[in-house]
Amino acid sequence: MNQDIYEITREPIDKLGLERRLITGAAGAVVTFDGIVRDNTDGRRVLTLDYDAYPPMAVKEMRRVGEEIRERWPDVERIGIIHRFGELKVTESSVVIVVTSPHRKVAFEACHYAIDRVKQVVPIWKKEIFEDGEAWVEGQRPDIQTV
Amino acid sequence: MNQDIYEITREPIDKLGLERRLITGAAGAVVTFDGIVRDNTDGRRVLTLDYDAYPPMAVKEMRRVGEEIRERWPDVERIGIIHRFGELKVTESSVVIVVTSPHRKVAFEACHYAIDRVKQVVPIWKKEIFEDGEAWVEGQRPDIQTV
Amino acid sequence: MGKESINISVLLFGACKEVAGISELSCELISPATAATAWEELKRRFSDLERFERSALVAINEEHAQRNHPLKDGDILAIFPPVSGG
Amino acid sequence: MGKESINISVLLFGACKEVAGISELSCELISPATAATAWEELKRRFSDLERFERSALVAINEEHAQRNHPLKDGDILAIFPPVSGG
Repeated sequence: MNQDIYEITREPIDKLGLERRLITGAAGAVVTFDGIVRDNTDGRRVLTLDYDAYPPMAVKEMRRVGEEIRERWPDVERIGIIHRFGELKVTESSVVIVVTSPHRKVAFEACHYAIDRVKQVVPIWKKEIFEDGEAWVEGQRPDIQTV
Repeated sequence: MNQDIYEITREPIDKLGLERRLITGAAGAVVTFDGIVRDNTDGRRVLTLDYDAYPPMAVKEMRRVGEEIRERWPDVERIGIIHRFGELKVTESSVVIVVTSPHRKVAFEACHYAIDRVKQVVPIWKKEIFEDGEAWVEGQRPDIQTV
Repeated sequence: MGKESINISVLLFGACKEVAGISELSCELISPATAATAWEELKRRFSDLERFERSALVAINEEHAQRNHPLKDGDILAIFPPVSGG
Repeated sequence: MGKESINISVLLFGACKEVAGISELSCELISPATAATAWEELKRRFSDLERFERSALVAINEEHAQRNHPLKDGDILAIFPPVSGG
């Protein structure tokens, strides 16, 4: 558990390096989610995405997502989450999540859960820069903070 | 669909290269499954895995799995499957599957389906080489061939 | 003798930062104060923040918190719209 | 004039290949023949293949097939245990 990886960075994410740091002889399955900047949102052409972040809190929240995963899927071997911020171009990775486990079902479920939770709780915000304007993406207000 | 990738190789799988060949501006989600040689089977120490394959038929069957995916998940953007054969060491990749789609749920489901089907239909066989012996892994006899 | 006051740091993120035109500031509040007290003070200084009255979330010392959470001297209060990472 | 015969290629994989000690051979069969006819001939030549009587699968010209599938001259018949890739 100590060898899990939770990082936030302005630099391009080293996906292969992240995987290499997490692969062990005990893990037969490595499932990786890579979130990519799409060239359009509902058909409107996107030029770049600009991510704002609260780095120290973001790392804490990613670590908490990892703890949730270990409670739900004790067979998980390693977890790695790296989120990038700053200005990202189309086809660049904004977030990479790697989950390893002895067998594949757990790795798929836990990795899917991880990206769902990252989008709900990690303090990061994105602004879409279009050819003809820009707009912050509206997040969902979580139930836990209804005041 | 023409840009999907189905390969079988004796060389180490170039995972990052495969992903790069498949990433497009239309795909916001890239899910990758990487099957790794584990250091044990039910606690018995594994030294290497020796994969036998029927390469031309394996590629045909992988392509068929891709067609099944496109029928079930029309939103899938790109599919790539590379299976390695020959002698593999612990922590080496035996199979890498990449599925890209505009949104993540489809990519997770299709990638999980892909590895389940690859293990059912692609003509590849593995022998486990232990410290103290060796054994072919017994596959499941599929329903479609009960004669 | 006057009422006791506390000093906190305020961080703004995302659209809140953009609308206020500032990312970080100090704020002196009369004690007892909550995140809501600080929010009222911020709206006084940056009236455009009013548009986040219903949506803004808060974190205190890097932990998600309710707006009625009390503040103490030296706390770091972060204010931001619902998150939209990934 | 004798019965008509066909020539096919036979490929063995995995444990079938290992047990027979051969990966590829030619086989002449009296027509009409099916995959099952070829299988009987193979067991005659390599008696240890008997252990795969119930489990062995066949492919004809790189397509999964039933054992009662007819063979024609020039076909490539593959015989192998249930697959175990991944």
